[in-house]
Amino acid sequence: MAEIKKLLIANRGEIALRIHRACHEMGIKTVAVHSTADADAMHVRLADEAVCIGPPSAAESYLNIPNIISAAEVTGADAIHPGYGFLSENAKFAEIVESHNLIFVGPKPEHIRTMGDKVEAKRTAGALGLPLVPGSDGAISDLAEAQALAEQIGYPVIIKAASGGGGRGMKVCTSPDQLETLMQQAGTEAKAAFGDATVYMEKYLGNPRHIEFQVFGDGNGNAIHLGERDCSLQRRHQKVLEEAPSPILSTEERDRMGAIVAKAMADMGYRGAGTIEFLWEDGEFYFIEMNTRLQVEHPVTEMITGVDLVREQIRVAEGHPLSVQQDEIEFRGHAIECRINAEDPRTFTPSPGKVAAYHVPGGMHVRVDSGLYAGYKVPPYYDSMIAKLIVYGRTREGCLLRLQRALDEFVIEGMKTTIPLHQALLDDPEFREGAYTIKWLEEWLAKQPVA
Amino acid sequence: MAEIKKLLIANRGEIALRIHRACHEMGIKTVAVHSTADADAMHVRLADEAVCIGPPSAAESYLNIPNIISAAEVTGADAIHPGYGFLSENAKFAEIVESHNLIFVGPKPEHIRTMGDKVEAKRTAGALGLPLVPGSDGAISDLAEAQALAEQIGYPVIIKAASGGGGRGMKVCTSPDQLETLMQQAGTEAKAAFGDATVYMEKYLGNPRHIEFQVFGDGNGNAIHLGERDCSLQRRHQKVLEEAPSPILSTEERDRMGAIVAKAMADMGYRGAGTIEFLWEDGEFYFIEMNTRLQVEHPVTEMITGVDLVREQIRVAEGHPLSVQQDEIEFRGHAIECRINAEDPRTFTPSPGKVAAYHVPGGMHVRVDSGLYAGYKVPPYYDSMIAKLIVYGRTREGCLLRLQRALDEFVIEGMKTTIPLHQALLDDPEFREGAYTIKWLEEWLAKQPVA
Amino acid sequence: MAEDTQPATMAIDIELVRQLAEVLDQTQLTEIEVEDGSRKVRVARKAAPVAQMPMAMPQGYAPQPAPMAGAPASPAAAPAEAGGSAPTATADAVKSPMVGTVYVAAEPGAKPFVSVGQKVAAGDTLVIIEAMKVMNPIQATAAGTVTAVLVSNGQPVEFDQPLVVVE
Amino acid sequence: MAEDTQPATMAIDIELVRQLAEVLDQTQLTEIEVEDGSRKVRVARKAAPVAQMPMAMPQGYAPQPAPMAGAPASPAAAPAEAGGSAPTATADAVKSPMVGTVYVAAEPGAKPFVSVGQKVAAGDTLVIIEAMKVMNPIQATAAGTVTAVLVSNGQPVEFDQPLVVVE
Repeated sequence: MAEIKKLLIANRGEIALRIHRACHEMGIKTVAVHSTADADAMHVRLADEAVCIGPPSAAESYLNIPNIISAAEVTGADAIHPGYGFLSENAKFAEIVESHNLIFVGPKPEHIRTMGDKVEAKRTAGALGLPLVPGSDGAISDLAEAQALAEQIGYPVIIKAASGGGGRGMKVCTSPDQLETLMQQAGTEAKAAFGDATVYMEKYLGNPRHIEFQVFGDGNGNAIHLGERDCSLQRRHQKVLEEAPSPILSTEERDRMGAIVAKAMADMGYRGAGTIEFLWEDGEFYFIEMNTRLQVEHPVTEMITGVDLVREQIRVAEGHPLSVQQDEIEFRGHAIECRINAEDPRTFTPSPGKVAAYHVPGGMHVRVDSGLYAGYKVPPYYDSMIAKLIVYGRTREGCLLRLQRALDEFVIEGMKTTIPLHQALLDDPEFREGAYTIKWLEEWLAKQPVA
Repeated sequence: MAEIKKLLIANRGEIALRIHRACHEMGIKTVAVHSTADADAMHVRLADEAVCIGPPSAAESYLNIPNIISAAEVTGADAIHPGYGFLSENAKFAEIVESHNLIFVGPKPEHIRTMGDKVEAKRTAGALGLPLVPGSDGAISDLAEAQALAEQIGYPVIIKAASGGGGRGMKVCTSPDQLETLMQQAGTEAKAAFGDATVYMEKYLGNPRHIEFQVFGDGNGNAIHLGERDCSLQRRHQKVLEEAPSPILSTEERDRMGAIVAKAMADMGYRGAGTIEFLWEDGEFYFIEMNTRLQVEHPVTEMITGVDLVREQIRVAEGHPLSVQQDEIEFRGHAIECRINAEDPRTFTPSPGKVAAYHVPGGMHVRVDSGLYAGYKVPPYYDSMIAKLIVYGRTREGCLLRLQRALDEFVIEGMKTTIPLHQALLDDPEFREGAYTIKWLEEWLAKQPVA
Repeated sequence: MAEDTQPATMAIDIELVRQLAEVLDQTQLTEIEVEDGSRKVRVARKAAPVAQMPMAMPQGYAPQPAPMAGAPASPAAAPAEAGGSAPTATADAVKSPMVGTVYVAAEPGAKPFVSVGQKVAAGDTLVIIEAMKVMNPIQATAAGTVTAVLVSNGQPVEFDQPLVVVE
Repeated sequence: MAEDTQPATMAIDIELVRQLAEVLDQTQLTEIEVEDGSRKVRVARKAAPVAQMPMAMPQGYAPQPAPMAGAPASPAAAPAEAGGSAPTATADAVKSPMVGTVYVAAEPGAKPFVSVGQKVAAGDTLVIIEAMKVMNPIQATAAGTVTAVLVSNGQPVEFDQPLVVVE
């Protein structure tokens, strides 16, 4: 069993602070590495040691593998936590870390690699028994074959260009009599757009939810799930607000799908934290992808299970078995996370700047994960997320009321933030009922009056 | 069932904010009443309505019953929550509130009155089956009688002047052969000091802990307990840091004593929140007093039970039954509260002033209850407590580590605070082991090097 | 708030104001106040971020506490008012010593106790405040002329709220 | 507030205001008030809180990040250094383009590549930085005289850390 005594945090912002906190709560010293733009960051100031690793450009700093490895070596760190984004899903980085006799707080490099490849990930997921979006395995050209397949997976189906993307060469077919025409049209469009008329067919999901399962493996064939998060509220594929549990999933469904994903991870020998993302429609789950890292929205899972996921990551990286068994995990209450971005709440124009005033909500069951402080300058070089507000309640209704009062107490001055967006969302009856899908937020935004 | 729609908060500081938050989380509007010195207080600014009720002097504002009642009338409030301190244990105030057809969020006036009278409280507690400090029921003069009693309650015993106080006329007797001499000395001293030689005898508690039980009754004969808090860390009878559960109480003892206090409250027909304070020594509990109100340290109980005590107070005041049954209450993990005062951490000289910078710790399981904000002026007229930091952990050890990192993140500039005192406490091995009594902190303070 | 014992115009040297403003602009100052006898000029400028800091509390987001109906401004709702436009009218006002409901006349429909322009003697009742069913007469502390009545009949008032200005 | 016993204009010495402003600017004061009989001048400046605010982070309580051993000061440990005492020595310094360990000589015991007072040509090796087992020579960018060597043998350095000053 390796014991981590000093851990290098290869990230920035709130997640770097989150990791720092977990380390200090475990008696582990921290090394913050940062770009010149982040010298004043809160986690840099709190860390036991800090090393500047490059200029503001992430490519030359937070993605600068040699400087990060060197920083670990000169400070005598024995482990590296990559956080999310940046190098967190870079299999080569994980390998380099391990080849320098440092502990990589994350999955085995081969699993990062497998799940990072869209085709390979889908194949692996299928082999592990995760439900995929049904469709043709590859190209489809024969009409009779297409008709039989469409019949089998059920209408509506979607015809997609094999070489395509961006909507061109895509046709949604709702009934058998349209199939021939639409296949021809899709092929023609695909040929024109991509020089390749090959098309394939998939079940069409018109209005799904995004539901993801948190999993944890010990790397030795044991794995658990920690329930799901509903992340359907998205704008341009960016999650805006997440909740756990999903307002629409029954206990039975959670247990059933949870068992499937946990078994898949056990079979795979997965190590550490992971998230398996699904689309969900009409009671069915369809695998999209797996993230082999901590997610931004992990705190909602922590709130309803009581399990500290970063601590667990570090323990597993040290070689400990999982600290909880599946039957010890109880889902209690409801949690919601609001991502607060330095953006105009209507136009979403980034609004970095200096924090003129900062006051976070307090009280029972309110958690704020943020590296902000009064006087801090939000640098313009990175992601616009500046804070996460996570609120817990015994019921979803209680959680919503608490969230409302917490948002009302939150003060960030000196820049525009998306706090008013979340306040407006909370006033919406459909949102309050949990009746939303991945398309809902953009439609809702389009309906909002321009301020 | 009465429904409270607008509640007047007859208090100030963090507890006023705590009540405001609970109200807003229940959809109840709030009325803040405040002295001229508190016009800028955070809860005043957050409340739906605010009424100035007097000058800084508490006697003319927060204790000004006519102005508080008038404020409720002119704002149309239908309930009053007294918080702690001020009018919270004033039976007459509770009666006046009720006579104005307002709901008093607190116990029945007769229970406030009974428990507010030392002699009456002890008598009632005894009648309800709570363990008292054993001793002579009244005066004792006959040596044989005294010897028999001392034998029965066990040495050491203490002889106290019936009319006395302040240590004079008090003698601790550790063995039978000293008894006669010490009784005579005590009587002589009592006569000289108070003009009355009458003495009585009690069991002597040399080095007890302060352990209190949180109770809740519905006023109709149903009552529960929510476990204990260990508040032994005191300076001049002021609690400094509280934890739940007590580091020394076993589950069996908790269940046994909890059942006794819950039954006592049920038999009494007690309504709302209450705290029964005991001294504890060598495995035995001895009743001291009952507080018929919310306590400062209530959040540690909330952290380990998940029950929102202020919400529960309001629900019971509305006439609802208790929201949880005894068998639904589970004690999970460990919680510690640090009271942060605007005081010099060594000399305890009050240090009110303007908050130059304010930054609260965030992250998992960290709660701050405070009315501070950057730019706020802490007025010199009231209690010096300016914030409560409450931290939860799955274990006491985990809680201590988290508390340490949270204290390290806490920034209050512009005045001296007791944060460094708590940091130093956390470094002490005896404290970390939970090996402390009500005398421990003052002895520990005396040993600290003068900065 | 018309006051008619004044000369036709205020004797204010606008050029002086301009000069002071210029000084303010050219220096790091945020405030200049000059006085000569009863004349006074004060020019001020909000220092950029400083003005924000004491306002660190919820402004845009949180509901401002509603001032009591009809009150000119509760201290809570307008903590930063002082120093803005001259609140001279309330400076000499008789203030409410309690929380309650104001009555400006002895009974509904009756003539008000006082009205603007009226001379009053010390001890004259200005208004009545009802608190806990008790009617409390609020009296003039000194003789003078009523220049403003700041409350209306039936209005709730808080402690220290200006009621009537007697000059 | 009407008083008509006054001269037509206020007798304010604008030069005095300017002088007071100057005093204020040159000192740590935030307010000056002078009075002479009924004349009064007050100048004020809001204390720049800006100097305090970036310090809002744990100072007394939190451990300051330890600067890398031997480094004059890491940016993290001394974010407010700039503007203090003149750090001119590092202004023209050749800075580290990477994180690693410095070697001032080609091998243990050998003569250092450069020492103070030595003339160097552009391209001359000043120090070597080892990063990930690779030895990276750090060269002078222009000819000049070495006026300071800011690192010692075996010392870890971070990105942008000043190494050698060539003037």
